[in-house]
Amino acid sequence: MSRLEELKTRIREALPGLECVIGWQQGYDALHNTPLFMRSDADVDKLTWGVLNVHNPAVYLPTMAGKKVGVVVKGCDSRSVVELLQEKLIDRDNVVIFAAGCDGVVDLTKVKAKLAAAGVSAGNAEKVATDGKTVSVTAGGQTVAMPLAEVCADKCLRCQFPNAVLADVFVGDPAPQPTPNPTGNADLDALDAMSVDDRMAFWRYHMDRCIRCYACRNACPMCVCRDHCIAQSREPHWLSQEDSVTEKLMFQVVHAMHLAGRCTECGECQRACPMDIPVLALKKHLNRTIHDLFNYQAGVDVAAIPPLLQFKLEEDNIKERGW
Amino acid sequence: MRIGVFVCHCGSNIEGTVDTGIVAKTALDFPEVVFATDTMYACSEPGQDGIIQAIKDKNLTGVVVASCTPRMHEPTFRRAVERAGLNRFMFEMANIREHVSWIGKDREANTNKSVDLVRIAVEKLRRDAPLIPSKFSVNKRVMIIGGGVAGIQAALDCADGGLEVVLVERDSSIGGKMAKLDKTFPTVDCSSCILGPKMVDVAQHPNITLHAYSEVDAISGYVGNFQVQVKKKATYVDWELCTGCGACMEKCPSKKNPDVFNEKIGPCTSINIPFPQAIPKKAYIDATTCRQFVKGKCGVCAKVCPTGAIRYDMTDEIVTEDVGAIVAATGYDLFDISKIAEYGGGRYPDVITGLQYERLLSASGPTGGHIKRPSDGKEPKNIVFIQCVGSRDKSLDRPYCSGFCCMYTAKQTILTKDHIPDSQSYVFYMDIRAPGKMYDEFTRRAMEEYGARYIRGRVAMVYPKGDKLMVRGADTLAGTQVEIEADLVVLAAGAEAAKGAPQLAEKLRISYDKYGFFMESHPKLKPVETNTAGVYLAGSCQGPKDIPQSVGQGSAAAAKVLALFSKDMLESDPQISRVDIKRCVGCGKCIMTCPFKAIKEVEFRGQKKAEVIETVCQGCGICTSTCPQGAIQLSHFTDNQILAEVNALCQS
Amino acid sequence: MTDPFNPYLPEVATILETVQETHNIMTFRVRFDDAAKMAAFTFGPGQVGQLSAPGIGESTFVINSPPTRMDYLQFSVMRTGEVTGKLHNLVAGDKIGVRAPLGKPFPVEDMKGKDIVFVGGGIGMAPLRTLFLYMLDNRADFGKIRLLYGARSPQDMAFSSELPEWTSRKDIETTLTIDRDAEGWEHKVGLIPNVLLEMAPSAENCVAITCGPPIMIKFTLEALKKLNFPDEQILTTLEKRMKCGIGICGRCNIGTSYVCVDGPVYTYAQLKALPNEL
Amino acid sequence: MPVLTGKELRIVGFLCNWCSYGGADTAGVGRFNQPTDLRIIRVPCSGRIDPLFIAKTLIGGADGVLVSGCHPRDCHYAEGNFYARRRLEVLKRFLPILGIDPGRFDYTWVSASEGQRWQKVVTVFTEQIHALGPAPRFDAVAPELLAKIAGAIGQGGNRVAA
Amino acid sequence: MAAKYISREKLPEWLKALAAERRVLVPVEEGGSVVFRAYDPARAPVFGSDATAPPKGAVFPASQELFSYACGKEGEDANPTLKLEAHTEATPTVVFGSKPCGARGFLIFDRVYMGKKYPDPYYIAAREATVFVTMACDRVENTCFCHWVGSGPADAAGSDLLLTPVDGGYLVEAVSDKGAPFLDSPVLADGAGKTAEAEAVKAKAREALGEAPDIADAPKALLGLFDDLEFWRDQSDKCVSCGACTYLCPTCYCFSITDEGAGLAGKRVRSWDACMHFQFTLEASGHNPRPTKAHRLKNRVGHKFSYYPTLHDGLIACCGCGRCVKSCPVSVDIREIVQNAVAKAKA
Repeated sequence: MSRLEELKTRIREALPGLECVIGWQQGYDALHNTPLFMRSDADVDKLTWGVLNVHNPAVYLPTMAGKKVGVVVKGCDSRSVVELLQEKLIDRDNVVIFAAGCDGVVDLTKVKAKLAAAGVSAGNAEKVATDGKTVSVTAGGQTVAMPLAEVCADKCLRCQFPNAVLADVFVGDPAPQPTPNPTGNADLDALDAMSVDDRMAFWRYHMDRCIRCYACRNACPMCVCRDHCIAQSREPHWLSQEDSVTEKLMFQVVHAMHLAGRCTECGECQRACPMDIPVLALKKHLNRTIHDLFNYQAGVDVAAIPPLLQFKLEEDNIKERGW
Repeated sequence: MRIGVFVCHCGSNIEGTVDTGIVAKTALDFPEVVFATDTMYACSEPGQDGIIQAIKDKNLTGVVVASCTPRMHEPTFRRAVERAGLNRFMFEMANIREHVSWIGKDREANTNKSVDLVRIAVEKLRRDAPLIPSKFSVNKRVMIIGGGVAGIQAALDCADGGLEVVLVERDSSIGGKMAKLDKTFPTVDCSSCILGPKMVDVAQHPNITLHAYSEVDAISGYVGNFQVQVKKKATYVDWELCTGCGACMEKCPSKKNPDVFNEKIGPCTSINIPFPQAIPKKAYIDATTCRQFVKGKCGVCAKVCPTGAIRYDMTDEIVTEDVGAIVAATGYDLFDISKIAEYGGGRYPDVITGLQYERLLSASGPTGGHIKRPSDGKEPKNIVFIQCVGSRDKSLDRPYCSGFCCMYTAKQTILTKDHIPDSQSYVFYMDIRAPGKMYDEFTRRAMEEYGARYIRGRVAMVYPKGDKLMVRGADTLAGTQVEIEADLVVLAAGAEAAKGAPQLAEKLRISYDKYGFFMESHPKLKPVETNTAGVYLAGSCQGPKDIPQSVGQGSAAAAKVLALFSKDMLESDPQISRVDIKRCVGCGKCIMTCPFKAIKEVEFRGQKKAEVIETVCQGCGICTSTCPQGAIQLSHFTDNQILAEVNALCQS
Repeated sequence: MTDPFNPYLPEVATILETVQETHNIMTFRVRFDDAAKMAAFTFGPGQVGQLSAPGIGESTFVINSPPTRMDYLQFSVMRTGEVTGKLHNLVAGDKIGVRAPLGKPFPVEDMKGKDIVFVGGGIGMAPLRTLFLYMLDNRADFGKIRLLYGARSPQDMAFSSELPEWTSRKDIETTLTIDRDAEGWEHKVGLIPNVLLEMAPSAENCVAITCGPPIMIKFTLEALKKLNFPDEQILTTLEKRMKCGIGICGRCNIGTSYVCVDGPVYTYAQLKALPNEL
Repeated sequence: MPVLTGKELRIVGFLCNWCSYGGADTAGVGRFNQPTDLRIIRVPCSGRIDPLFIAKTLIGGADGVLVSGCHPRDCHYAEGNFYARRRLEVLKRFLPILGIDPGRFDYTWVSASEGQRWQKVVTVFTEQIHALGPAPRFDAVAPELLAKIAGAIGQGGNRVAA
Repeated sequence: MAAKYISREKLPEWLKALAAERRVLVPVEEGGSVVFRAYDPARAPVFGSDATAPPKGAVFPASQELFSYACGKEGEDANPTLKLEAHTEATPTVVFGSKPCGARGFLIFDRVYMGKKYPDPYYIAAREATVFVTMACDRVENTCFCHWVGSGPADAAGSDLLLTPVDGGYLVEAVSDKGAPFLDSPVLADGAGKTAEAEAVKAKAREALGEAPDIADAPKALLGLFDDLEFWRDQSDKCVSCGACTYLCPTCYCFSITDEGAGLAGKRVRSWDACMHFQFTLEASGHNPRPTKAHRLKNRVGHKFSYYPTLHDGLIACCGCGRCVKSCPVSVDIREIVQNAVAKAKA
């Protein structure tokens, strides 16, 4: 039985005891999958497993608190579930985790660029086929094959957890541990290589087109207070509604700092951004800092406490300046 | 809001380098400021009257005073605006003295900076809301932790003042270090003769409950309403039945245990009453040496006890005491002399501490008051005293002076001469610290009347030679090396924070210095208060002290407690955090980071929410900067207030 | 300014007087600084205005003074959030912005010749006050007028300085009630819907106007139905979060009806026809 | 006119009430001369200082931000500065990736008795900010620099210059 | 008026000429997205695909000042004063190269912002000052559904000039009185010979869209499902309540008004708001008439396909551009929801 079929079987078995099980199905065209809320066997038939399951379904869990739900996860998604459990934002007894080994998912921005380079519009996608190594997209009658390694999400290039770190039901063989590919950090490397002034220009350039839709925030599984976010409140009044780069960047700072030590780098903020703003780089940078300072990585240990919610009397890696 | 701004000259302290007139005039342009003036001394009576008058005349609803630091006069001005009918929290200060006029002479820059500080004070005030303290009742019981002389004094004064007192003592008897002393300086009167009656008073006082052989396990609550869990350690003797007759001690077959009360220079039995004047005079069993426990059989004491008080199956017991205030009087411990290898403490039996020497001098000590050296019981003739052992020594991380060693050494040389008239005392010292009443005279007597030889210099090493100890040191006054053949060497071991003091401080939520001594609220003006309301200090737990100082502090702490308890209700500081229940998502991060356990989870219409326990919250605001959605706000330091200050400085 | 009319631009007004009605309700009496505009200002009972404190923003309140008394416009503000909190800090002499009139008034013409029953609870008395006073000022045009006004306690009763007049006037029937008895209270004790049932006004040729907290409205409507009031003869006013007040910004609609322009006055019949989204 | 043009830069300080604000007072009492640029915002505890205040201040146009609290273990509230230390260190390392020179922000510990230390901290920090000069602003990035970045990012959907 | 023609090579010349007199906004690529920016000869416009963000901001900026306020004081007692100042004037603008759907969005605005009772002076000024030079579509995408809502790849509604890509350049037609004078530009050549080719391009694109489903019953169907929360739960399950769909929608016109300022002066700002945000209808008391995303999605879809058409002669408040589908982080598909509603109502 394939991973997918076994997943379906196991979900069907569990469904009667659950409010729903969250997974993926094909969306409006062959290139776009979309989250699926399975409530009936017919829904389960729609479940997909593969490179197009780009979304992180953990984002829905906190909003369903109090109900017992199932969630199908990739390795990276499972870290969000762990982090949510860790922060007691969801109840372990109320979530059933279904998982299978993940071979990576695509970054649709990269796929679109590949298609564009081949003179094909992603907007006309008709068919997507994959063999685990190559993704072939047929659009406008033309088929473009692309190596998965070249179009997969950056996070897949550096994937440490192709298999869920926590699962109640794990189907199939675990996926092999991929070799880390440094190009997965190209965004951060590029920023690192810039001067401070260039970075300011970089953010000025990108944030200018931000439309303040808060998709970055709302797609983030850790942004549990999105309905009460300080970006949109007057008490406290952190941000004005003026359409200025500083206000828009300040929100990204708010988002990043609130995620410091909590972000599992699932990349949903950047993937969700309709304006293609590279907001993940900020979180990646913070995660690197958190790792350097506290030797900590979010979402791998249910019992851990996020590093900014605790302290040590003597910090190992904080060297304060002398005056 | 109608804001009045008062810019103080502070005589010429501010006006000298700040143009207060311009500051006031500029302040009039700030939002909601309807009145601004400069004033000669805002804090003086006419100054305060001027503020009150302006509030009434101009219908002010908020006041900014630009003057000295709010750490000085904020309470003064708050009371003033309150007298004028405003809520006392509708007030802000701009510190234009310590932070402006006193740190630079550039009048233009200072004036300009003062304007800015007034600007942010106005912006903050515009977002202030009246705060009303809530009242809560006070449990008029006090716990004294530590039954040394400071704790005893505090307990007796409180009890005499009509309070119920709970005294907790770690050892099986109260008395502390003073009970071990033979005589006290500078009067050379008998220590137990003056302490004993006080100990008896403690035992007999109807208002005092004594938990001896007990330790504080946990503390919760807040001023007026603490809950203290006291661990009553198992004594294996039912103290209700024990009469202190001592029959058990006579028959106990395990007699060679180091006697802690005698500073381990004598033996004691496993079942023991530490000294004849002990309060309570009850026996306890040291289970680490008792044969019944170590070998599983003996039972002699149980057999001989006339009242059948022995209980081998006794276990530790936790009792909870509800009190309204706590006095920490946990005293000190001695520096471990074995840490200075050159002096041979711990290696050579005839190198002892000053306190051990006290036990040798004491009639109730292991030698019955005859000075016999530990190694062979011989009476020593040449006795060398070495000062500052573990005091005033940076290399040992003990840079402080222990204060009382100079005096007790002088006393010991005098007593030595009394006990052994043909003896000779030598004292190696750095400086003589004798700044008390009759103290310097006392040390002079030791030298001049009792012939103690004081040598200013440090000892390089002590080494054995035959049955003698050779003490080699420098005489810095003479500029020579000296070597003295000693029969006994007495080290004036310095005072250290009592063992476990930092742990107790954490339970009490008070701070302690790097040596473990508890921190007072203000080194001069609040010597027995701490920064935790309802917790007071007495005696050497705050720093080394001699007996009169400790007793004085015990009384002082008692006075503070009595003053606190003179009110039936206390007011809580309303500058605390408050939860906006509409915005709280119940994530619990504030609960995790609150150092005071002042936030609890509650259920509100089926949803988890945080709730601040008003009386416990100390107003630090850690929760406010932890809460990602700003749902918990520290009153008077809200996000909007700080943001308004930031914006005022950035945008104007 | 080139435009003849900018619906977003408030009139600058001065607060003449503030009245602390209850611990959380404050009344403002304001007048436009532009005397000509004040003289030309007209509105119907039930229409609302947007009050704004500069820097804080706007909030919607009914003009609770009647169009028959134009010395000032009166608004009563209950402290609920940021804007209302800030408004409560204002004092006489302060400037505020006023955009008014907005929304539709009570259908006064349709009520002429009919008996009237007002049922107001708490701050809900404010929208009724304007119509009530308007009717008193045009007493002959209406039949029997009855007012039932209730609050949690005597301290929660707004417009207390006017109550003696209202209760003593012979040409109207005023009933005051509080939820639980309190010392010195000389009027009724009981929940508004129960007192209304006791009063048992006849539905014949009678219009009932009710306003108050949602729970009170719910039970008052039930009581009115028991008293056989047809849906068309029951009026109420709705409160919704509004921004523009002119039917554009998109948040106050219930289906196709925009409370800021189509309301806030609705008959119970109209409300029933709207989708259920209050 | 918050700062004297040409003479001062905009430096904002966040000081805990119990130690550092007192230390600054002590410096004043001791008449320890200091540069005049710094404007101090008083907070109860360094633990109250949300790192976002600092980000907001710097993005909002301040040239420097200085935070000071009680020495570790000396916190009036026992733990506030321990949390602050972690959060402030994270922020300090975060600022440069935003395009803000890390030298524009520092945090330190000054006790109420350390007037001289405070004088030194203020003096050194102010000199440091003056050495960096007025802070560039996000809303006033030079068009040439912007064009350079835009050119480096290029077309075709590469989100980051690589 | 006779159609004109302009070659691709000549286009920059025309744009430069236009930009000399007005603000000209063209679609350009920025970090992978296509957005409308002031024309800069150094940056090549992107006309091939529809812009990520429509030119909505040209007439209805993401945030704009309604008026400035200044508080002051006067007299001995410092009596407060308040001065308000509004500027409704707009910058003359040409939006060049939007797709028909982007321009059509303003038809939906017009009905609301140019109403009889409260005409919106800011909008009207900007609308009148803006000329839309629209580019007809020569190809369609999976997300396009303009033909569902009465529009099409060459819809001229809302535009002033219509450009149709033909071999080597564009056919230029004036489709409004406002557009006509622009045909006088000397840069433009006669286009008579290209008309037929242009018609063919238009027809081909229309054909590529296929048949539109019948959604005539949508207004009734959606209203009928108002209380069917299970239906709306199912439709909204995957929605994350962000504002991407609304902010990128050429027809979404909701806004918020806030005061922004420090100290004595500031401004009242109107800024885009999104009905999908929880905060949109949140009241000060904490009550929210649309507390869940199901309620909010219901209002959004209902407004576009039911309430608005009911109030405005059947005009659907949607231009079928598909941005909400394409830009949605979780691919919520409004077409599917409308169809589900129609089907459910039928069943």
